[in-house]
Amino acid sequence: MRNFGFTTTKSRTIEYEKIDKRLIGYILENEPSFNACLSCGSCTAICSAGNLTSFNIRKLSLQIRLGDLEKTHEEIDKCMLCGKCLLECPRGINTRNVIMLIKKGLTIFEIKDKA
Amino acid sequence: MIDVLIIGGGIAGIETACSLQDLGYETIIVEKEKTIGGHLNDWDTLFPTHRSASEVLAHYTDETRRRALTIYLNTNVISVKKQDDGSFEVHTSRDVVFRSKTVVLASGYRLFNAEKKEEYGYGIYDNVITSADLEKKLKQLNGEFKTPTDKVPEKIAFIHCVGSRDEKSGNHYCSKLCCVTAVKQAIHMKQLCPNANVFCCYMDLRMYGPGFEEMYREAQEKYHVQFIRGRLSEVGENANGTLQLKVEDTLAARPCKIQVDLLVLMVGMEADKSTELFQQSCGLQCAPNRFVKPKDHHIGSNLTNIDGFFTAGACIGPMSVFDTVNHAKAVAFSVRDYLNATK
Amino acid sequence: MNIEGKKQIWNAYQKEIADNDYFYARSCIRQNFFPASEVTFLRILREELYKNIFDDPNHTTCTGIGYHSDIVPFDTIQTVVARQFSLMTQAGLEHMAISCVTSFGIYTEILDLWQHFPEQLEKIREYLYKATKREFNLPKNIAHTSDIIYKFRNEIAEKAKYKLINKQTGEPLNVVEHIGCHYAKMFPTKGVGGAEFPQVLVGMIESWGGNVVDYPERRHCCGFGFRNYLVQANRGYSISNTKKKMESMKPYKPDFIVANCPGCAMFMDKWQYTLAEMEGLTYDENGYGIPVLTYEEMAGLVLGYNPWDLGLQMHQVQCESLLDKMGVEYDPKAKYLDKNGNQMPLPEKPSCLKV
Amino acid sequence: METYFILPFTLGMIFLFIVLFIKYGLWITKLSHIDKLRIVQSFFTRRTWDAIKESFMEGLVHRNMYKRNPLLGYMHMCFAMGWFLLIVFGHVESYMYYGTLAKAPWYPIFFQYYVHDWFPGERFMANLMDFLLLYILSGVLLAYFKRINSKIFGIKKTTKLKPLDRVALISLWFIFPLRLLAESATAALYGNGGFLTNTVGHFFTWIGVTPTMESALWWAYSLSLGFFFVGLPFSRYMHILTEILFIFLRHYGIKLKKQFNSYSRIQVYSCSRCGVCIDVCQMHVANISNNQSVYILKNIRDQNLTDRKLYNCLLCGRCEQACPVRINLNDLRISQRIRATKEYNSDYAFLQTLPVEPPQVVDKTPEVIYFAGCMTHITPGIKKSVLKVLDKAGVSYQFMDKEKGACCGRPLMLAGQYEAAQKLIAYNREKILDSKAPILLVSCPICYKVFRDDYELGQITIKHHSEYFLELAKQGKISLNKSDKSIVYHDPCELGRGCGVYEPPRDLLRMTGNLQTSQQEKVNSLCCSGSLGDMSLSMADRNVIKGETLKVLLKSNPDVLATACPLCKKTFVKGVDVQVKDIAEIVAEAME
Repeated sequence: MRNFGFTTTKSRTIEYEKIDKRLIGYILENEPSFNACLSCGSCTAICSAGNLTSFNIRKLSLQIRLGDLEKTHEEIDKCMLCGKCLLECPRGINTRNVIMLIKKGLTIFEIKDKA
Repeated sequence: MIDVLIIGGGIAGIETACSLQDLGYETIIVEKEKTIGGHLNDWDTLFPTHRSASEVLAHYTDETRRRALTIYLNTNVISVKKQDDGSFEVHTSRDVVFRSKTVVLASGYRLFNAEKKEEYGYGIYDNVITSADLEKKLKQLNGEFKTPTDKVPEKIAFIHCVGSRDEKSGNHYCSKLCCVTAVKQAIHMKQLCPNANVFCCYMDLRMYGPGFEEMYREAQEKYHVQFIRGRLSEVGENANGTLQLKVEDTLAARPCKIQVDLLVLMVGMEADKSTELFQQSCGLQCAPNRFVKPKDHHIGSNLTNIDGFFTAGACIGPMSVFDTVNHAKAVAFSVRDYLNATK
Repeated sequence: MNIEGKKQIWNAYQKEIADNDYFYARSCIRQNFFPASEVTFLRILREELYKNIFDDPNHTTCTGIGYHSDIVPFDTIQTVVARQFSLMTQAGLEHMAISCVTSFGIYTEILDLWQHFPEQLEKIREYLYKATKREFNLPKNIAHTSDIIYKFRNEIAEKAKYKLINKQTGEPLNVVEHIGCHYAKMFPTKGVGGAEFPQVLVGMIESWGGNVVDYPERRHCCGFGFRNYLVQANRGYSISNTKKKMESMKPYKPDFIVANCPGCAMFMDKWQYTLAEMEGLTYDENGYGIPVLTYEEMAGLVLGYNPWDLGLQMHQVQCESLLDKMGVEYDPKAKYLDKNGNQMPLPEKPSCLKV
Repeated sequence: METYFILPFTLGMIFLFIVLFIKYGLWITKLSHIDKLRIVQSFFTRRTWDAIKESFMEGLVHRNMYKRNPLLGYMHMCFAMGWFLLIVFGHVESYMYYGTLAKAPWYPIFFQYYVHDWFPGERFMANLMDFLLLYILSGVLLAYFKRINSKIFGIKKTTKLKPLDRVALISLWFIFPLRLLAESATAALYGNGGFLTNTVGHFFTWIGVTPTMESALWWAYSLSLGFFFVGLPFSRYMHILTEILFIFLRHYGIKLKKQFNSYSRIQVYSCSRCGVCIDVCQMHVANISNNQSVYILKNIRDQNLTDRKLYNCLLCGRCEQACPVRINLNDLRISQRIRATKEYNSDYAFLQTLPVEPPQVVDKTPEVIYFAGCMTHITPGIKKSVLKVLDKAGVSYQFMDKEKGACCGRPLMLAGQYEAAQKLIAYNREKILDSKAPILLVSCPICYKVFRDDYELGQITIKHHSEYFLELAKQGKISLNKSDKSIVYHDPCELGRGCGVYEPPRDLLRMTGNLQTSQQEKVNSLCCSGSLGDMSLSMADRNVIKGETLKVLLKSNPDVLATACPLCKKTFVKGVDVQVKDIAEIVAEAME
């Protein structure tokens, strides 16, 4: 491929039909409470790992919904499963199970981070 | 036997009594407190006009006096029993037993106990107050506004949805009036402390009523109230008594720390304890949110599962002053229809 | 899709187009990259429609590219435009026929400005006079040259030798029409059909037998975007927009693209080559790309002009597939012959795009 | 010729011995070297005697099960004890007649068939053997009833059977009735029976009995024995013998490891599926009845354990507490979780790159290092109270996770993320050791458990605040005012069953108020339902379970519901009107 000194940029448009739904499908099948998220952010604000790193579970879960899985592995590995988010979630989402399902899902579907 | 016994002497109860009197019925009101007016006694101003609450209260006190309404103050209802003839026998903490053809429940609501959201620090940190506390404070305000630790606040945060829309509080529903109250109070605080930074941390802003959205816009444009879309998760206290809030600014997708001098928790409305009493004594049906369940949400919101037992105001769910007044006016017609039909 | 509904909306955007006696303002890009287009336009007007159009050798660029890339100051471009009007006035003409969409946008913008700020017009009159001792009248009518072809589309259709129909199947050709952003997005009332449903090319295509393709990104920019193209580091953004547009039209299998803006025609043509080289992407089934025509070339083909006289050999995406579909007679050997019949050096072949 | 009937029995027994030899041999060889050493070293010590005693009490008498559920215990005892004695006295009888023990096993087993003569003590033995048979038969009758209707045993639900279980079960049901019939037939013919077999023999005589019938019955008896022996190693009855092995190994000091190994397998096979764990499980309240320990062990054996079942457990430890066989049910489940999540443990690389906080300049080494833990940070009332008590008592302390702290690792352990937890443990451990403080104070039992079990902190004493405050009170460093408020105390699972701390909180509460007892407390206390051990329980189900727990706790209408765990507190507080307080808050208030 020829180098012209510039490349096409990836479209930021969410094309719903092209979303990689494997992981989100797996999570929702096994933990339907994840459907109830209203993105209030209390999980992220209270997060023990978020206090130490850039971990943002709310953003990550949105990205997973959009099939944007390029950094999921690296990010999810920051979670310490302490369960504070579980106690804070106003929608009663079983967040710890969601985390474990993300981890397992990444393994099942062999989803790797983009280098 | 009297025509209607009204439980609760708040604005719902008084308005019901007035409307029923206009229709020619004899009523008595049973009120557990030593004065009428209910929660209105505690409020400083009302949204969306910033009108003084005492002005509205005065209207009802005057009406009560002018119409010579029968009111039993300091009286608790102990049980309501439906008789075979369809009438009601109402036992109270006084020795009197009332007999009435109908009962109108106008017992209103109670406020969420903010201590239950322990991570918000109410009852633990001095400078955490509830919206109701703020109203009382504003009502009694004499001179400069100061925080409980006696400081003119430079930063104030209002937290929406405390005890509402929260599985952890056991309240899944929206209290619907806290959003606009927060905006009203935020404006009020800006008027009192023009140099203060005022924040509102919200999940969704529900400005459903007439004038609400305009007020929200005014808070942004004129008063520079800052709205942060994120739900408070944790409050810590700094050595100097200021509070550290942890909230995610979800629109920026970044965790956010705010240091404030005063934290106001917008406590939601919960069903009054008395509804449980009526559940037990006369089988009144309540909805899963513990408020009284209307017989028909659309065309019979004043009716309950018990014939002759009506509701007026916030005992069926969170309700504003003007909705309460309308609901109370409406119940008079429901009562009339019932009494005419059973004559 | 409710075509009727669209047509009704379009009806609100009618535009007055002068009937005759035009002063011609050429386009920098068109005459460089589609060199026969403007000649063809003049030929059609003069030989087919018998119109009077003056092509003044003294007129200049409008400096629009410089203006849109923040090089030429606004007062300067106004003075340049004023000089063109002065030439028009000198020629005794009152109607501008502007070849370039960017220029068209600039003329429109400046006239609108002068209307709202007469003192600015006076200032420019003064500038022009000081610089050149020239004076000018404002044009009575401003038309893009595509407007003029649109106005006379039915006359052209009567004289047509070919139609925009696939000769083998008898089906109308699928045509993607693309309007330059500056044609109607800045002043919707100045474009035929406004910005949302521009009718100028649609009118030509439909009256010449073609079928207009309505695809999701139909109104998306071609990707030129001046600054974004002119700075190399930003070119990725420019080409990404072209890619988005091409990807969107691809499923409709267009037979060719026609544009009224020279920049758009150039970018949609040349970027197809670049995308092919960079990412191996081509947008027709056979790997040749989608031919891109200017509307003058399209009109010339319909009127039966020799494709090589129309300059189609100068395109990046080769047009023979289209010529074959339309049944246009052409001599493949004559493709790279010069005016005198001598063989020109052959262009280098791209590595991905088929020719 | 007619004695060929011993063949099914003999072959079955040989088969059984071979299979057991291979299975047990493999399991024991697969034990770690240290564990094997433990067996050798302890073999000739008191431990063996203790093991024999326990084997007798639990394997035969079923004392623990009897305590939990007398009827169920009796049934198990009938089979185990009765059969054991039948074998023992069979041999005694055979010795009395033949004068030697060196006879092939079918002689004592089918003694009645072989010996029709009178010998000294014959009458007594015949009656004794009949009595034992009757004793077992009463158990068999109960077993029939249990199969038909388990409710009479007070059991909610019994376990489901697979085909080989069914073979073994049916053979077992037939063994003793058939023995009765066979011996009665012989008694009818030869008059050598006891009170039971002779009576039944009279009936046989009445209907007319022939030697062919007698032989057929003995064949049937032997066949049922043979079938049972063949089915045993592949059925739930494997527990009968494995339990004994387990008791011995346990007495030799072998402990369950985090990873599932052959000792775990021995424990799994020791389960008798008595169903006691089903009864004590709180999940029933939420209509969840497929995830109790007995099912999990069965699924492990059958290798069909699903994640949903594996993770749907509060790990409250009630079943482990109740298990008559004393299987380490919690750790077994966690070891399965470790196995299930092995592939995706995090390495927490960020811990290495965290900025090192500047060392706190202190005059002297702090007396305690305080670790609040994640949960305490969302119950600021507890945190504030702990600090207040420490200040008041004049204790110097270092607040380890005041601003930024890593999780203790217990929640990861509960989820099976063992390797990941090790990273957090290493990180925190270094910080704790660096403080040089002699006492690690924690206010969350979840942290407490992992600090105690997995941190290896050497000389440092780990104390929950209830233990530490009690010490402070006893030393007179804090003085507490007793109020007349009635308090009921909820034992957090991790603190109570998890770490065995039952009394210190109660002692403190007695000093501050009027402590009331609850119906189910200490080892039997109920879980609040908030446990991090359960990964998949929905909030709705948690609320249901919590509601039932609260019903028990609030029966006496106490003024205060006290607990000692921030998670229990957060769980109870939602949707309840009673005051829920941590013991730290109660102590802090009582100091004023």
